[in-house]
Amino acid sequence: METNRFYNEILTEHNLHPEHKHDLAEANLVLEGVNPSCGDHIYLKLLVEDGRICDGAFVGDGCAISQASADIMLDLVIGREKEEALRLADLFLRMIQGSLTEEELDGLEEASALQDISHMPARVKCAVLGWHTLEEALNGNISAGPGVNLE
Amino acid sequence: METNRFYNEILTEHNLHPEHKHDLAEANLVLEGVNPSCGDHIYLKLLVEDGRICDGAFVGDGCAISQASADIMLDLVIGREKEEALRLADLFLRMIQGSLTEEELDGLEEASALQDISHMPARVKCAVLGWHTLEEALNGNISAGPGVNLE
Amino acid sequence: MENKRNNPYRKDFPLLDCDPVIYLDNAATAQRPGCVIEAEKTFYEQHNANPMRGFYRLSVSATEKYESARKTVQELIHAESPEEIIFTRNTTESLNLTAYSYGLQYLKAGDEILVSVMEHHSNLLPWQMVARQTNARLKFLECLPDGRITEEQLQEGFSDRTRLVAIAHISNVFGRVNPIKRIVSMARERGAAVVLDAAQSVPHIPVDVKELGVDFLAFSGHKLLGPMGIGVLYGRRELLEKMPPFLTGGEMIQSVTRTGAVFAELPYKFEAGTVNAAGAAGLEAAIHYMKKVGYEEIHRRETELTSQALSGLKKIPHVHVIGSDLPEEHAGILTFTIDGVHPHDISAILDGDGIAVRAGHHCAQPLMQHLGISSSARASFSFYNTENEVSAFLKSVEGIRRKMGYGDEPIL
Amino acid sequence: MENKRNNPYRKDFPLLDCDPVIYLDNAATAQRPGCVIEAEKTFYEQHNANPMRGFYRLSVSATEKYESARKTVQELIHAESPEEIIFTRNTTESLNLTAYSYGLQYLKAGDEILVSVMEHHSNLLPWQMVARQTNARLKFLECLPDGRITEEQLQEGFSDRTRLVAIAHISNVFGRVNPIKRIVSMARERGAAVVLDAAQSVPHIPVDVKELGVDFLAFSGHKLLGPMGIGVLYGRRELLEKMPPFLTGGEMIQSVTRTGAVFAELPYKFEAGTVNAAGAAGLEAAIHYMKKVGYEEIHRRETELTSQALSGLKKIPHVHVIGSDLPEEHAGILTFTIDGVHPHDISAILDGDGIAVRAGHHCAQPLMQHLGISSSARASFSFYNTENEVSAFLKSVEGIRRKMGYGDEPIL
Ligand SMILES: Cc1ncc(COP(=O)(O)O)c(C=O)c1O
Ligand SMILES: Cc1ncc(COP(=O)(O)O)c(C=O)c1O
Repeated sequence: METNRFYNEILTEHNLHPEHKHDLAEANLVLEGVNPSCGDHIYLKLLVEDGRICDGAFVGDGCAISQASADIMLDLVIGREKEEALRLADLFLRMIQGSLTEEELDGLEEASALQDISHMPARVKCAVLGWHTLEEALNGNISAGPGVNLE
Repeated sequence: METNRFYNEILTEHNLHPEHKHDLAEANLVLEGVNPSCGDHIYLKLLVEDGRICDGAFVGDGCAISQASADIMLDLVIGREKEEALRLADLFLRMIQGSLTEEELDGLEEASALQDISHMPARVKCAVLGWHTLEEALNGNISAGPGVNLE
Repeated sequence: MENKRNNPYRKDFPLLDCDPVIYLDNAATAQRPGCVIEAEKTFYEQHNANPMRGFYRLSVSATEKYESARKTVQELIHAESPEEIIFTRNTTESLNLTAYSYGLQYLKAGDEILVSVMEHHSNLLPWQMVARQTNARLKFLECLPDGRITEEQLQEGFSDRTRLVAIAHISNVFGRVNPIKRIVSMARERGAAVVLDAAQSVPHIPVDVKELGVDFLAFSGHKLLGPMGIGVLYGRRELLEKMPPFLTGGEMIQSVTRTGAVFAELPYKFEAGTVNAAGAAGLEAAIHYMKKVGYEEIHRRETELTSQALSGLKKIPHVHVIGSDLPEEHAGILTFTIDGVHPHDISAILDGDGIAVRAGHHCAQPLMQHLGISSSARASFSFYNTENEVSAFLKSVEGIRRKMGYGDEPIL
Repeated sequence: MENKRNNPYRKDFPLLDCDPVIYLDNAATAQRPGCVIEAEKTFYEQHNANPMRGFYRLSVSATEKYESARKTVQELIHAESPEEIIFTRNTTESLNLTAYSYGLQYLKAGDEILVSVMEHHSNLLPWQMVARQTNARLKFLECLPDGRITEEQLQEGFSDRTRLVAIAHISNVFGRVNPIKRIVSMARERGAAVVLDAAQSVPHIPVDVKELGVDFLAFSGHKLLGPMGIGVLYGRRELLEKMPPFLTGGEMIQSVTRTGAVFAELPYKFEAGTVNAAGAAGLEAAIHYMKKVGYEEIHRRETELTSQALSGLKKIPHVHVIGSDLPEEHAGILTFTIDGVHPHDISAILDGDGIAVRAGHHCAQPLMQHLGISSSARASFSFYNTENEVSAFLKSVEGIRRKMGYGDEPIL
């Protein structure tokens, strides 16, 4: 059954033991992301210096997919340049739409574990919550979009 | 076609040349009857003395069935005792419900020309407008029922 | 002469196909093609679940069906986005929603609401209610006895205080297309919103909300070959976004506490409770069917039938047709009176000959009063009607006065 | 063990008959038996016309179908007369109608509206609106964590100023029957009206409005094996008669002028615009079907399935069922949580095994807050479900924590 493909080990591991799910006192960029339709929400907390994501964390509440996806994302983007993180976000969102090449997929590392979500329209929003919040935070587009507020 | 059965000569004659469709200055019992759903309405005007309908007339507006039926009714009840008129009204209403014997039908004279209305539920209200108004007027039940007002 | 056999659409309509009746009350409600009935059936047999809230596949598939219908409606009327399409029960509910959520909120004492005298009660009573509650003034846009609205009448109707115009795209009595673009431009000059009752236009002519420039537009599925119980309200996003919801309850919220609620995004904010997804699927099938026939073909056939009926009626003494002399200005609607015969009797005699037409005030009593009549008869044609049916209709009309006892009619 | 073949009702439901899914979301919307789908089809193929206003036979027959459905609903809930039955779109619209036409009219500043904390948003938001607009006070009737409402809580909730009580007959989370008779008697003492949300009760238990003594009662066709897009509001005639209409427009008037209208008699006063006669015909077929099965049989089967599911769930570690310990006090509804697993994941994993259950706040967020959870999963059983389906459900639930990476679950 396809559903069980995406509750795979990578996802459950990040859900049960999220490395980055904690507060981050020194964060200088904090944004709340909400999925109104299902109630998933996270606070994404980043420490961005000289265009580089020096550290990151999140707190929040929601299904395994939303929480694990945020954790995997932070694994991937911490230590990267802002532009590089945005490129990854773009890759991820395109993966979810099902339009990535195998090669591009590799660039997403563990995040590629979520690729089967594209078959589950009801859960897509869960998987992209972290990434959308990241994009908006980095683009400084933080007053846009309903349900997204600067803390 | 059944419809054409009830647009018979008696009905069209009473519709085109209603003998009793006029004002009646000396009336002492006047009641408006209305069919809200189709807009038919009449003012029934009676001169009742010592329990006897000495004279009667109507004015109004509506389909041939409502107007002819009122005219036929007045033909029948003018000159009768109140009780006798109420008995005829009862006969007529029962005819419309299809529950009269042949014998009883005879008592209704020309009014029996309307018996086929019972097959046309949408027009029943037209046929009984005059009779209902008569019943209510004679029973003094003139404040009851919406759409029925003493002039 | 065209008959049932060479009208190629006839066979698509199960009720007509077995010919119980010559159905000429299409402006009241259309007949449904088999594919519409089938689409509802398919929804129930293959996709039936409560849309929007389920995380399981059947609910996802019900949601997809529902949203696909929304997209189809959007494309039909050329709305900017599907979020501007709100599913309601019928035109009446769409107009009430607009009156409650826009009218009561944004109109105030001294403002003027301009409604035309030919409005259907559904586009009049809600504005009477708004006027009463807000102390705005309800003003009437007059029309000529044949349904035309003149430039002078427009100038009379509009004032500096006009804040909302409620008007039918096509009146259900005249069948004539109203000068909406002119009305919109006059409304724009005054910052007034335009509410278009498109119940009679969407079934007959292409409607483009952006080209027309209206703010709200309402129509019913059941007049558009679709099922009963589903209607549409289009609203410009900018307006819908600031309007408060109308009905409240399940599905239209983002979050609820004991004391208040945050409402959902468009279009869900305006769709409270379990939606009629099967109805939407049926409406989608109806729109696809209609598009396949094509507005041009619909117009051509309806005009032909109207032309035949109009010239026939004109030849019958004592018959008076309301509205334009040109068949193409009737959207298939011919409203008429016969001297000395009450419209209810007209309808009953036609019914005796197996012909269904409407008689009464057509939910437009102020217009009847304006025209100096209390009621009228109305035959309304659809592309699935035939010349034979029109001939039978004319023949029956010819006999009516004779049947009512008038001596003046020759027996044909 | 009972399986598909020895559930005699299964074959009546086309969607279930081809087995695409184990459907356990019956409290959200039921599946429809073939006879319901057929009844709508028959309406469109044989009786389709706009009811109420036509003087021709097809319209008369459409009207008869529609009114026959009203009579069937009246008999089902034992209303005094068919005029007390108003067809709406769904429970939500029925409750909104009551809030707008009764609440806004008859409540005033200082009055108290008592709603239970377990209400569906559809029986809460309209009363929040009424409270806001009238300055009446919205007060909550509390309940125990298992859904019971104690006498103490009732005494707490009611006051001398209570003027309206809005309460579910059966909550869609607990499935327990609320003490309506006690509530009605307390309301009567204070002259307060009682609005009963019967969305979850009419499909499961006999409902008698006279015996209950409620003033208003609302339910949806689609939860009762009927079509989407049709709902019911029952109101006591005395109240309906004095209430102003809600939606206005065609069909609900007696006469209209430019400046005002005289409204039609009951029930038409509350049914504006073209009615959903096909939906009503479908609902009538659903009620006849349900009566043929019989409430007793429905209760017996649902209780058996609930009993199997409840005792199965209790054996699974980390699973917590909300509500009564007795299967017969659930109306087929089992709401549950699993430690450490988000309900959306529960639902998704069950979906992976072909099982449809609901997850989320069930349109009862204040209740979720009261229970200290943000959401939950809900399986709801109908008489057409089978023991095999419940077994598959239990098996799938048993595996959930393991699939989510917890090491504590034995593989069965
Ligand atoms: C208890 C209860 N009330 C009200 C509703 C609302 O019903 P509908 O969505 O059909 O309006 C539901 C179902 O969703 C319900 O379970
Ligand atoms: C012009 C016009 N407006 C509004 C309506 C009302 O439509 P509905 O009864 O479907 O709400 C109708 C049809 O009855 C109509 O012809």
